[in-house]
Amino acid sequence: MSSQSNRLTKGGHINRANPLTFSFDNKIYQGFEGDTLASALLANGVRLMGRSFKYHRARGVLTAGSEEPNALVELRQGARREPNTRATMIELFDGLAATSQNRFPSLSFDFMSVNQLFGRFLVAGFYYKTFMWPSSFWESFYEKIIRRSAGLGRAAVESDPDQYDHSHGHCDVLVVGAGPAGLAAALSAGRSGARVILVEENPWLGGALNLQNDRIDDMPATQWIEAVSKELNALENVRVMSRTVLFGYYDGNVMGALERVNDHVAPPYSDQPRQRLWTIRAKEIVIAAGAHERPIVFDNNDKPGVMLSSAVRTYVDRFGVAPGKTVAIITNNDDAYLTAFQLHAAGIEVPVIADARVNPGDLVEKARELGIRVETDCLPHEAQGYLGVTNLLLQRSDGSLIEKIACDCIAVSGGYSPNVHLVSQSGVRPVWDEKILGFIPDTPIRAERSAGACKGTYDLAGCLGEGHEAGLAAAKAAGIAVAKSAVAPQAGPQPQSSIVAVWRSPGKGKAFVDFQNDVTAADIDLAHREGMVSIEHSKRYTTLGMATDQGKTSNVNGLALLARARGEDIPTVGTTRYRPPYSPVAIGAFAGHERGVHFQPTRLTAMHRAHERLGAVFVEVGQWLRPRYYPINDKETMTQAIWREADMVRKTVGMCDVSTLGKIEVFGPDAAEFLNRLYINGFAKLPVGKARYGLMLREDGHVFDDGTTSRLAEDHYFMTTTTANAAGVLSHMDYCAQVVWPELDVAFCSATEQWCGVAVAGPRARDVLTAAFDGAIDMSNEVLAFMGVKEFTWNGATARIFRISFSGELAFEVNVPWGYGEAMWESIYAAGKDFDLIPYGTEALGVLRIEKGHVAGNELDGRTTAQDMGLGRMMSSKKPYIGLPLSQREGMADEMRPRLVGLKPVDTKNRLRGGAHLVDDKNNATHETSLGWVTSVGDSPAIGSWIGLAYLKDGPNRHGERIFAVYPLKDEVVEVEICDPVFFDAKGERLHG
Amino acid sequence: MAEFNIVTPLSHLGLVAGKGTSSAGVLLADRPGLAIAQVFAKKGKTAAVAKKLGISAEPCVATSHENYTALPLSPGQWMLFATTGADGSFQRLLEKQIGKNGYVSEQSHSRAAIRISGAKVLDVLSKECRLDLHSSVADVGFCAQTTMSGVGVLMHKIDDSPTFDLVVFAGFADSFWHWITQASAEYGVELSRD
Amino acid sequence: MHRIDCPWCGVRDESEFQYQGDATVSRPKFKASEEAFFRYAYVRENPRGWHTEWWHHVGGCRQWVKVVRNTLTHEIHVTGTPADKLAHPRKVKSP
Amino acid sequence: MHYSALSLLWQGLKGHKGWGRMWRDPEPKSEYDIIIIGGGGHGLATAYYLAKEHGLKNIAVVEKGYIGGGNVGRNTTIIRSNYMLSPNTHFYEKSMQLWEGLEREFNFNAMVSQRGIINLYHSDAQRDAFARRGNAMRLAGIDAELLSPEELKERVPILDFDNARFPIEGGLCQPRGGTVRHDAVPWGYARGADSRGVDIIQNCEVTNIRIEGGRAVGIDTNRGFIGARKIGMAVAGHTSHIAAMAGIELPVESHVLQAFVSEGIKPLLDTVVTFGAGHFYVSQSDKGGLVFGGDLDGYNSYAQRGNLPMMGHVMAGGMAIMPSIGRIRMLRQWGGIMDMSFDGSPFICKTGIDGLYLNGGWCYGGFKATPASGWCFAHTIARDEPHALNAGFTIDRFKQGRMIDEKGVGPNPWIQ
Ligand SMILES: Cc1cc2nc3c(=O)[nH]c(=O)nc-3n(C[C@H](O)[C@H](O)[C@H](O)COP(=O)(O)OP(=O)(O)OC[C@H]3O[C@@H](n4cnc5c(N)ncnc54)[C@H](O)[C@@H]3O)c2cc1C
Ligand SMILES: NC(=O)c1ccc[n+]([C@@H]2O[C@H](COP(=O)([O-])OP(=O)(O)OC[C@H]3O[C@@H](n4cnc5c(N)ncnc54)[C@H](O)[C@@H]3O)[C@@H](O)[C@H]2O)c1
Ligand SMILES: Cc1cc2nc3c(=O)[nH]c(=O)nc-3n(C[C@H](O)[C@H](O)[C@H](O)COP(=O)(O)O)c2cc1C
Ligand SMILES: [Zn+2]
Repeated sequence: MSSQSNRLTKGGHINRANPLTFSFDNKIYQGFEGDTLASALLANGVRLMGRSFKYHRARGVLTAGSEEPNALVELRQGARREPNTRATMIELFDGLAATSQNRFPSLSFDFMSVNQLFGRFLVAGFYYKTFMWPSSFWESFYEKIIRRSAGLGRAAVESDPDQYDHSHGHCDVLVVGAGPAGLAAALSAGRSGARVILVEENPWLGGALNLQNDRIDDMPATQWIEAVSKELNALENVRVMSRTVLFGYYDGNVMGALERVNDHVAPPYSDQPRQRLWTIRAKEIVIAAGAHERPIVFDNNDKPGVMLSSAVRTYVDRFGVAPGKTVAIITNNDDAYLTAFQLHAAGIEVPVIADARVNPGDLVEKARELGIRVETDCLPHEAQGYLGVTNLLLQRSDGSLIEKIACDCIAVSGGYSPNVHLVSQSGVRPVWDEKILGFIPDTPIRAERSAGACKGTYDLAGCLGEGHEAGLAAAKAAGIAVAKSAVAPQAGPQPQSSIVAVWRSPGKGKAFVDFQNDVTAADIDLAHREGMVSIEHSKRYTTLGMATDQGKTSNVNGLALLARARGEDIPTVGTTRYRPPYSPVAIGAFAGHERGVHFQPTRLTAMHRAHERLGAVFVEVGQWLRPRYYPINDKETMTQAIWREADMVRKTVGMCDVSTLGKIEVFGPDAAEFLNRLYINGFAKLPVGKARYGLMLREDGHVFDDGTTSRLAEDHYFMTTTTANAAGVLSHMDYCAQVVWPELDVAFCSATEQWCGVAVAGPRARDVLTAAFDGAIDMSNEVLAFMGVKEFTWNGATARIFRISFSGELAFEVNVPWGYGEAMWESIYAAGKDFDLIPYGTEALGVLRIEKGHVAGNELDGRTTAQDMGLGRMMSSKKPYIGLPLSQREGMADEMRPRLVGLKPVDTKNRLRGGAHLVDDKNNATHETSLGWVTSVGDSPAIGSWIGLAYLKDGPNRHGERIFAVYPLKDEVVEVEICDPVFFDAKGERLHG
Repeated sequence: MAEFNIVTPLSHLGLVAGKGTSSAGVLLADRPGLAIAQVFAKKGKTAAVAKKLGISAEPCVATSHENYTALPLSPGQWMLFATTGADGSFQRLLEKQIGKNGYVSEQSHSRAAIRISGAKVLDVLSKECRLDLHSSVADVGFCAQTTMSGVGVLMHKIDDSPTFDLVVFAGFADSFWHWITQASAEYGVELSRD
Repeated sequence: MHRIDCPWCGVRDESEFQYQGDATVSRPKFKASEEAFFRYAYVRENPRGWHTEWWHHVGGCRQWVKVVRNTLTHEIHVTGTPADKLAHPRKVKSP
Repeated sequence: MHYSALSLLWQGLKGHKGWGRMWRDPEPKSEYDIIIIGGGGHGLATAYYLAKEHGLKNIAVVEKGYIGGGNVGRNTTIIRSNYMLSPNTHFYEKSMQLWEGLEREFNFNAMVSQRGIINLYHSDAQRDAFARRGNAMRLAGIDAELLSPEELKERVPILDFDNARFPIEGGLCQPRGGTVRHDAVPWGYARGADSRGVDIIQNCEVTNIRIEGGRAVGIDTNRGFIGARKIGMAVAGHTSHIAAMAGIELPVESHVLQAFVSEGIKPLLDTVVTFGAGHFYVSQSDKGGLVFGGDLDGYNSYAQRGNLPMMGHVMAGGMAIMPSIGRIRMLRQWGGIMDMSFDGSPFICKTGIDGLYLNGGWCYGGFKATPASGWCFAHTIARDEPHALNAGFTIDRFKQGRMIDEKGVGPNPWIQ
């Protein structure tokens, strides 16, 4: 175990009493509670943490936050392996294991770093110009290589074992970021009584304030942070969420947030989710997201050891880590001076502050007083070193070299870019502020306001004041009565920092703009030369800003370089589009608990448990589970079971759960008229106590749905729909009743789950039911003729019996209230023992209905008309109805459209397949000669062969002819005879039995 | 005939009655056997029906009587709940009460009712409920139809502790129960039957 | 994410609703010509800007809600019942 | 400049100083023989084929923003020709064949990657519906295969066969389907068109189409009037808006379709998988990002951006069949505007106005059509009559009741 060689002896918000053991690339290290992986590695003197995307250059950590482009690792192992995890955001826990990525065989020796040698060829857009010779080599060879060397970490291949959750938030004021501006905003809004949610990405509050030695309200900054967080936590109307990032600003003033509930501890997290995805609806939003420091573009500026100045300060201050023994500083603004002072205070050597400004101001004196050397009008030329910085070369702005400084860390500040990411997502345009050399948000277009550094305000007093005002304004806008007397937290004034533009420090080497994607200054020039003049073209051609950090530290430098190439100013060039997420979000978090079998809810019928007891094999029908078939033992195959079930229905009797059919109760004096307008056939004259099969069209004339509807009373109908269209039909009825014919007095509601149903079909159906219901109802032809409906009482429950048949047998459907379903099933099943009753599933149901030529889902594919189905005669000529006018269009009324027929194989040993096409000449089977297709097939016991339904051009006029069913996917051709779609008992004698 | 057995959507879970004294953050109770009926007013008869039944026709405001609770569903439509009468007698009673002013659809068997209470109620509900259930917005008596975990839910705030009744379609009861017990697990959950 | 003010239920998330298209077309009387029905089914407004449209509150009260919404900004100006006549906030420029 | 191994080597050694512009940035002339409105894939391809196949000169493409900034630059890059209904079947196969020769044709590597596309099915009924389509393809000479669960497991090991809400029964695969680098398509066509003299005019928004005596005579733009003898509209999501400038009503609505890309990861998925029942599809880009797509947002919109609910739906769809992707992070979401026609099929046709031609109604599937669309549209404009391949893509098919509705949902784009 190596010692923490770069750990400072004191300082930092770490718990030295709690050492933690972790590993990186299988090497064991120690850190402390409160560390991040990045800080702990630095503490152990590890600078090399990753390899870049294209050139596989050695990279160390650049930042101390979520904007990190370089230090990406694979965190955890096995099914929990998480690629591309920013070491700066990984809170250390005991036993943490991380692995470097995008390198082979090891981080310090990476074969792919030969890419650097070819670097001169691998410039922006190189792949568009190459890999074309010979052309067949692209997929077989080049692409494989590109893909393998691209990508970053490796994803897990096993199912993610962790849980994720969702949550929904509501507030008056949502505050983004808990820096000084955000804290002040939360405080003023919270004190005024508004419901506030304060969200902070980091585990701690305070933002950049943690790095400042200023005093607020006469307290040291860190003490003030503590006091404020205590007060906020005590306010009942305020919710403080740390370790939570707001990743997207959406319509309706809704923000998406990701809470890292358990990412900072070792798994598993019993019963708790790993992460929680929040949808927060805010009346008003205060954005106080701070600013990101950006690097300076100079030769080899990507060497491990080159870090942002604020990051260096963070490592020293928050983590008690020396990022280097000797830290040279380069800057174009005041920020790096604070870093120098901090380093100095921690006893770390600062050989030089190289300041690009000619006249930096007062801080120079202060630095020199401390004995720190300051060079003005001084720029970096090159960072040197192999796997990490060893030297820094300095130059004047004219390109003349000054000297070589030995150092193992370079702290860089190229100024700050206000974090306008979220606000830009809302549609606000970022506008250039020449004073700070950064983009700030234009006027809000949503219920939102920015405060603090994200708006370009960099002095502490300003941030506090703006935050305070924004909190009050937001609360007020949310309708809260705000006290006028509230005062903002006070801080002393700070000097205005000046800044000078250094977009590219002169040099001829590789100078990186976008670190992760290896976009150099030269790439941007090249893209421009090739015509990529628009910033969006430049981005796409060079991939600037397209890496996992989305260019947080690189975009402004990049577009400034493009502006230089175009000879135009930065605002003319503009920014690329900001898009969610602000920082990448795990896919699992979006899915939440909707995974695996819980992807969608499952709907069960009242008799589900009875089916389970009978060993049913279930099938998904929409959200329902229905019995597909009931194998009698382990040996019976599905095919055998289906055949047996269908056979038994015809021979004796079968029972089937038909509860999933949509059921709608329709009431009202105008119910009859209403149904008349919905169905193509008449329902107004349907006698009470009778059922009728009905067909509905869509407005465009195609068939929508079918089902039997019964009249229970003058003003009360009971409608059924197909399982698939139950919801659609109800919505359609809502539309018709509320929008189209509001004058009709009609009311309806779903009764699908109030009633469950069993179909009992077969020659012994009546016998079984008589026994099952103990004679509670007379089912004789005289009392209950075909299409009759009766109500009766069974064990105290209202039951309804319908003399309808889908199978063509003597059949009844009995509906009872849900709670009686299982009992009814059991009663019928028990009564059936004496009559050889079998339960049958959807498959046998399918065979039986095909034998009778009844259309179902397969025939109702949204492109068919009533005529196509052979149901044209049902279209009433006595009344208008939905779909009639447009069904008369020439192409829909065309007699030559494929229409419903039956098919039988000429050789009865052959099977038929759904999806086969029909042709006259098997030797001339083409797309053009296809005359139709097979919709449904079944192995029919009654017919003794496979049978099928099909749509065939001019089919009804071709009964008796022989054609071919071709299925090229399996190279099958079957000769078939065209027949009437009703294969069995064409006269319907059994039905009336 | 085998012993006659009326099931309710969650009866297969074998939950037992009675609240325990555990420190669970969430208490979930199946409320089987309620009488439920959907009442419709004929055109222009909303006020008449409301008056006959003594219930509010205002959106989102439940009316609780000694014998039944009425939750308005949409203009001229309510769902009514009673502890007895699931055999259809509640529906018939209501039919009689409103006379020619409207219609009543028997729905006693169509739904499962789940009562949720305990200190962490809002934490659990906010996982899937998109509505703002803060007491400043949703007072006692608040009721709404919404969607949770992909399932349509009719919810009703019973008391200030707070306690909510969640009513879902019978076919979805299993799925919904699975979700809500899972969602409650992290807070400690106690399951029972009313 | 749209937040739609259902006249019955109050403000609800988009996910509870099913969008149902242009609300400025209304179904012709049964006696109307095939052409009228053709226009009803196939000719709709597709403006860049304010659009009057149907959102069916299937996940709530099941009412059809008329919504005036901007197709460029997704701002919702006003909502109402089918009987309400809703105006756009400004005159839309004809394209 | 021609791209070759030699030019690449030479430029590499010279520091890439000699690469010239891929397309010029000309000022618009006062008049062109043909103006194509819309610098997307279809518009640029049309100009390219007009010049190349029909030998026409004096052509301009006008683009309101930057070329390729529309749907061609924001789509999920899937190409396939697995259509069931004529004339789609032959048209998309023509496109596939053009893709297959594209690199040689315009000396630009568009990274056409025939990685295969697999449509999963979960029931026998779905299988039969796919079989109908697959058989229709095979009858048209197009490749299609039905994959068994075993074959699927082999091809896509991260699919979950054990714990899925809708168990996977198999898939319909088109091996020649795949992906193409989206940005390379407009750039390649632009480079090819430019080198044949086509003026590509960016930042030029068409505000009006001038019609005189029943003839289109030119366009008004933010850069002034530009005369033309023939005008082709190829503006995808803005089709009905542009057509309205000429007084043409179209059965088209504009809807947003979103796409999502994950952080780059090492190769995980080497084919395109679509999970229709979960409204989800995915492929992996050459850069390593998983590129995801789903359904339309489902309401008329011109807001070119994504939203939260759809991101949730699509990711849940992904987790439903590939539960190992849970820890991969979503990097970016965006949207594009679809010109949803009322049967899901396109228009490439003449309009009632002389000299004005329509290309549109591409819905969410027009990227794969780009080469054939340009090719057919060029033919239609140059010859003033459609090619047999696009003869069915007319506007009046709706009046005639001869819709080409692959999905069968009728004129309701939001449920397509
Ligand atoms: C998220 C998403 C995923 C998709 N996935 C796929 C897929 O996987 N496979 C597939 O085949 N298809 C896919 N598509 C569809 C496909 O991208 C489009 O159908 C196709 O690109 C449209 O043709 P285009 O390239 O010409 O359109 P565009 O690129 O949109 O070109 C139209 C151009 O017209 C310009 N324009 C508009 N108005 C004017 C005006 N007034 N003046 C001047 N110029 C104007 C626009 O700026 C635009 O550049 C997807 C689309 C999206 C958005
Ligand atoms: N010296 C300089 O030149 C300089 C420049 C800029 C800022 N500053 C200092 O920085 C401070 C700025 O204060 P402030 O409050 O505006 O910003 P801040 O940087 O202190 O705080 C912003 C906070 O927002 C959080 N955040 C950002 N995006 C987020 C998101 N999407 N979700 C959740 N959290 C998010 C960050 O983690 C951070 O904690 C002041 O103290 C100022 O003096 C100094
Ligand atoms: C196939 C494909 C892959 C993409 N990969 C990335 C990516 O790796 N990183 C990234 O930032 N954006 C990626 N994008 C998204 C683009 O950055 C951009 O969002 C998209 O082209 C839409 O443009 P807009 O966001 O500027 O409107 C990709 C886009 C497509 C179409
Ligand atoms: Zn509502």
